[in-house]
Amino acid sequence: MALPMIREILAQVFKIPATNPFPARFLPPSVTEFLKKVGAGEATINPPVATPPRFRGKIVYDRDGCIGCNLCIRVCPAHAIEFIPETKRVRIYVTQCIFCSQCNDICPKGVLTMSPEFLLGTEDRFAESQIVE
Amino acid sequence: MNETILTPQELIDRFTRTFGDLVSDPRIQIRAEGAKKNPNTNIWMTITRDILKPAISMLKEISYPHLSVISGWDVGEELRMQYIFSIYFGERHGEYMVIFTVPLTKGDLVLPTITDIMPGALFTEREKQEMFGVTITDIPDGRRLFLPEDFPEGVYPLRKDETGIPDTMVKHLWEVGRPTNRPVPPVTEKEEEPKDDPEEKTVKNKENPSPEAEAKTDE
Amino acid sequence: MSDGTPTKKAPYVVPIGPIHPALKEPVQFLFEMEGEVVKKADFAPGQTHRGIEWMGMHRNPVQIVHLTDRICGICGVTHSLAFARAVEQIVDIEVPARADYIRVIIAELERIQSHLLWAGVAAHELGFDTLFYLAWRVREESMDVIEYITGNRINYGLVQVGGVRRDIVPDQHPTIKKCLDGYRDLLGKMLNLFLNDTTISIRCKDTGLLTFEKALELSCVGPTARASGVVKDVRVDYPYSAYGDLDISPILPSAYGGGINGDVYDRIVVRLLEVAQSVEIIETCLKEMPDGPILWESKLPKLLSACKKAHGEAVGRHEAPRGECLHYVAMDGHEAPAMWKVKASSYSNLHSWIPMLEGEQLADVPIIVASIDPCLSCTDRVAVLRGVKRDLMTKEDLHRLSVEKTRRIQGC
Amino acid sequence: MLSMDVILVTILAAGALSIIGIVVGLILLGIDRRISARMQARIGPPLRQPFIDLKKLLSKENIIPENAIPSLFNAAPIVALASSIVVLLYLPIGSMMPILGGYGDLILVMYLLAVPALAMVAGGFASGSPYATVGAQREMVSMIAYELPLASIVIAVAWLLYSSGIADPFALSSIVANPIWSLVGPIGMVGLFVLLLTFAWVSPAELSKIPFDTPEAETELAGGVLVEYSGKNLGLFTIAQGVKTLVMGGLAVAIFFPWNLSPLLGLAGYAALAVDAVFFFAKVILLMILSVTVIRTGLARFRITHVVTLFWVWFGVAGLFGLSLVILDSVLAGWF
Repeated sequence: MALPMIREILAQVFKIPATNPFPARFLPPSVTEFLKKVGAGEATINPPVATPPRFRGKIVYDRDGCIGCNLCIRVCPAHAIEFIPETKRVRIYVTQCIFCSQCNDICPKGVLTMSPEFLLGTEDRFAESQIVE
Repeated sequence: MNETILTPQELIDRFTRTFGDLVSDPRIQIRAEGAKKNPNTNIWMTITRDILKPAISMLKEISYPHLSVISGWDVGEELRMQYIFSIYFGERHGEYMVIFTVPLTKGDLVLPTITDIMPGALFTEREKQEMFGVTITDIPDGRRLFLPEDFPEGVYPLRKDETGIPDTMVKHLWEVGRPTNRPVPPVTEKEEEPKDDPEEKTVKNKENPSPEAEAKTDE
Repeated sequence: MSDGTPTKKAPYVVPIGPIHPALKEPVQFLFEMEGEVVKKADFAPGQTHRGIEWMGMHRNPVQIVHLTDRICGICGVTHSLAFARAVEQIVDIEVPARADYIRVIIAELERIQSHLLWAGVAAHELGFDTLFYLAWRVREESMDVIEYITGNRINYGLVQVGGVRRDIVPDQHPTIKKCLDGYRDLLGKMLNLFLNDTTISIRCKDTGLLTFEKALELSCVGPTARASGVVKDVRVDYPYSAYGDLDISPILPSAYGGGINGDVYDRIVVRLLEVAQSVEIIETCLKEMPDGPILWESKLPKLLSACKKAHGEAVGRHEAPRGECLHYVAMDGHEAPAMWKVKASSYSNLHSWIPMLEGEQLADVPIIVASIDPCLSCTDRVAVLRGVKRDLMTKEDLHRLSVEKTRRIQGC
Repeated sequence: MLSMDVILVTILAAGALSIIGIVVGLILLGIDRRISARMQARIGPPLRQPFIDLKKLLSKENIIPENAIPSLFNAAPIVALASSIVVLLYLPIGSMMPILGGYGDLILVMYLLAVPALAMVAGGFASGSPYATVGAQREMVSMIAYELPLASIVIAVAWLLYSSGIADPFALSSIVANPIWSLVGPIGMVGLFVLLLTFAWVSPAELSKIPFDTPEAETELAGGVLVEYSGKNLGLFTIAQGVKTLVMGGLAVAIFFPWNLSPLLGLAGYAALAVDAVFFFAKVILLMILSVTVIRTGLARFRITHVVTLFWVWFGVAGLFGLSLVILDSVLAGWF
């Protein structure tokens, strides 16, 4: 009976675990309180893993440079971009965005970019943080 | 099985010789990709429904074919079913795709099953029944494949005529719940000034930063 | 097992799925059992229809490329590559050679991560969670490299009609090479852990047999077919992208010394050896990658109008980690394709479950089901949303119900 | 006749020991999870995780499936827990003699050990779910399978004590008082070692751990016998599992490693009791890591057929081989 794994696990006990640690060691009673403390410097968190250089996170839009050409709406696969006729600008719903950055590629003025921000979870699909305009 | 490998033209000739007018519009599509431009071969033939099974049997005599899928295309007046095969797999760079197009008139959407000669076709034949409303005669298992039990009869999702998906069945999820009375944000033409939206301030780095530059800072 | 096992003579039915810990994919099985033995197996896919083909037929090719990325979470490049190739044939686009090489590199990285993911899942199905953790830990290396090249771990968004969207620059080579060297060192260990472990081999050898004839008849693809001895590998048979430039041959289980039995064990062998092959392919491609542009047309509006003018039909294929993936596209002078048919690899392999499962033990069902590496998200494609006859609960409803229940339990 | 005092003390001691047993059992589960996680290159949960889980489970309501037999379904976890605790009361903890030692012996312990498994079988059949039914069948099969090697260990030990002329060869107190290793010659040593290994493989089976967790087999039976259990009932099963882990470790210590620290340190009285109890638990933890954690982390799950073959053929033979070596040894010792 060959059990090569036994040797492997016995060696592994004495090595450092490969898991990325959670931000907090234990689940704090209140996450918001904990984050406040971190903000105030009273508590420390394990920093998140850095995003890679080409990461596509939450979209960023420079409204003033936009010329309202609508090309981004034409290539958005998820219909996440809405045209505002009054000002000839667009409004982007981040909850519907699929982060393909195709609009970035097609934008003739380069006013759309992807930021490395990725902590976007929320309960409200149309919260203020979920609309870029 | 035949040991000699036919050229694409010979293969087409063999079909036209045997089936005559029932094979039409044969074409060889060759595409070369990569740096060395080695060609790959696709052979398209339009055949009538009556010779579908003999044609597949003949393909089987040439080399055991692999049935990828049966596809369909609703072109309006008729429905074209594509039987997508490949033969000569296992030969390095020697595989041909053989695609039989079988046109069906909308009034007579019936096809014979090919599961007796290609057992692996059952899945895709079941799918064709539910998606295109084609009746496959003698199909050993005529249940629905992907569509749920409560899907209405007589609606065929991939058809483009009145039996296709009616607009009433479509719900554009992206529109649901979007705020309609949101104030329009002010626009300043070509001016940099702080905005109510905090995102605006961060727009400094231009799109698609060169990866090498960022990679260096990252490591 | 003669004396010990209770033998219930009347067959009873064990349903598995659509949601079950053994199945990471939504499919429903019905097993007619006699004691511990499966007498008859049947399954119903289609538990998660999304209607992607229908959606695609209302969008332009540039949009569809990103839709194809999302057909499957693991095959992030498979579908977009197959789709892009089909459109390129219709529009008659010549892809720059450099883009072909980048496509191959990312496709092979995907094969590595997909096979390792599968290896982990297989280990988990065998109740060997340690190996599962190990395989997935090792897989992270390739995920990191994919992230490094494309920006994201899944949904790479790399392929575009006519080329690729991001280049692989020389500065990135060291990171990629480091990962590949790591895999080369690790592979011997992985092979040892998977193939020499007695508990794995007694579970996997002669389990889930698929004969050569059955595999051929049922048109199986990928490692499932190759483990049964069907020599079929689109990368070798049908030169496309940069694969035509490479000197590779299909991997059969006999490459590991044994015969070809078509059992679960052989499928493990094939997949693990393919990881080694992929490492070699990526190295070669990095070395031989020609210079030049990476896109046929970098101005997307031009690409869109070229697509709009095109008429015709074409088939795009790619050897995905699970086998041949095929997209049939027809265009008739509109923005959106007239027809788009996705044939995912698992579509061709699901059939083989029935001959594999019948006559096997219930305990082996999970590993047999997993052994073809089913990817039902790829296979289930067409659906239409309808609210009728379904109880729809909104978030508010659910929240209210849970608050009520908590109150009831706590008695306040 | 027993005086009121003795009964009262016994009840108090039993209560205290039950609580200690439950706490230590849960800690054992925590250690097992932690060590196993480290072996898998994970950080793993904190040691108190089983307590957190238990607290949560106990605060949840029981859900009884529609086609279950409620009385049997609800009784099963209680029976399982009660019987595991009773076994604990028969075990010597360090230098403390078993509380119920006077009322039963090793044979009784063997029977009691089977009760939690039987309770699980009953609960599984009463669940009315096909998964639980299959799981319960498998539980029965594996129970029958591992009884043979377990029995050969018990017989060997009893034979050894009996042939050495010790009274009450089946009583745990006499087993502890006379470490079996001191009763045998070299051949017997080998025999006992084989039996120890056999016991090390029976323990995970008795505890339904991988590779013998076929009755629960998460990937195919979704929890098997326990699939329909939730809330408090599942919590009781969790406690029972912890206590059973302690019992199996304790049994191994009592039979194979009964030595205590106090004579070595020259302690007496309560200090000796405390030191020995701690030493006892340390031995249990070590044994459990070796025979449960390592095995369950390093192996894949067996099929039920493999379980039967393994125990009836391989470990059955190993057990009998060990037994015959022990007998041979004592016979030889009688000759010379």
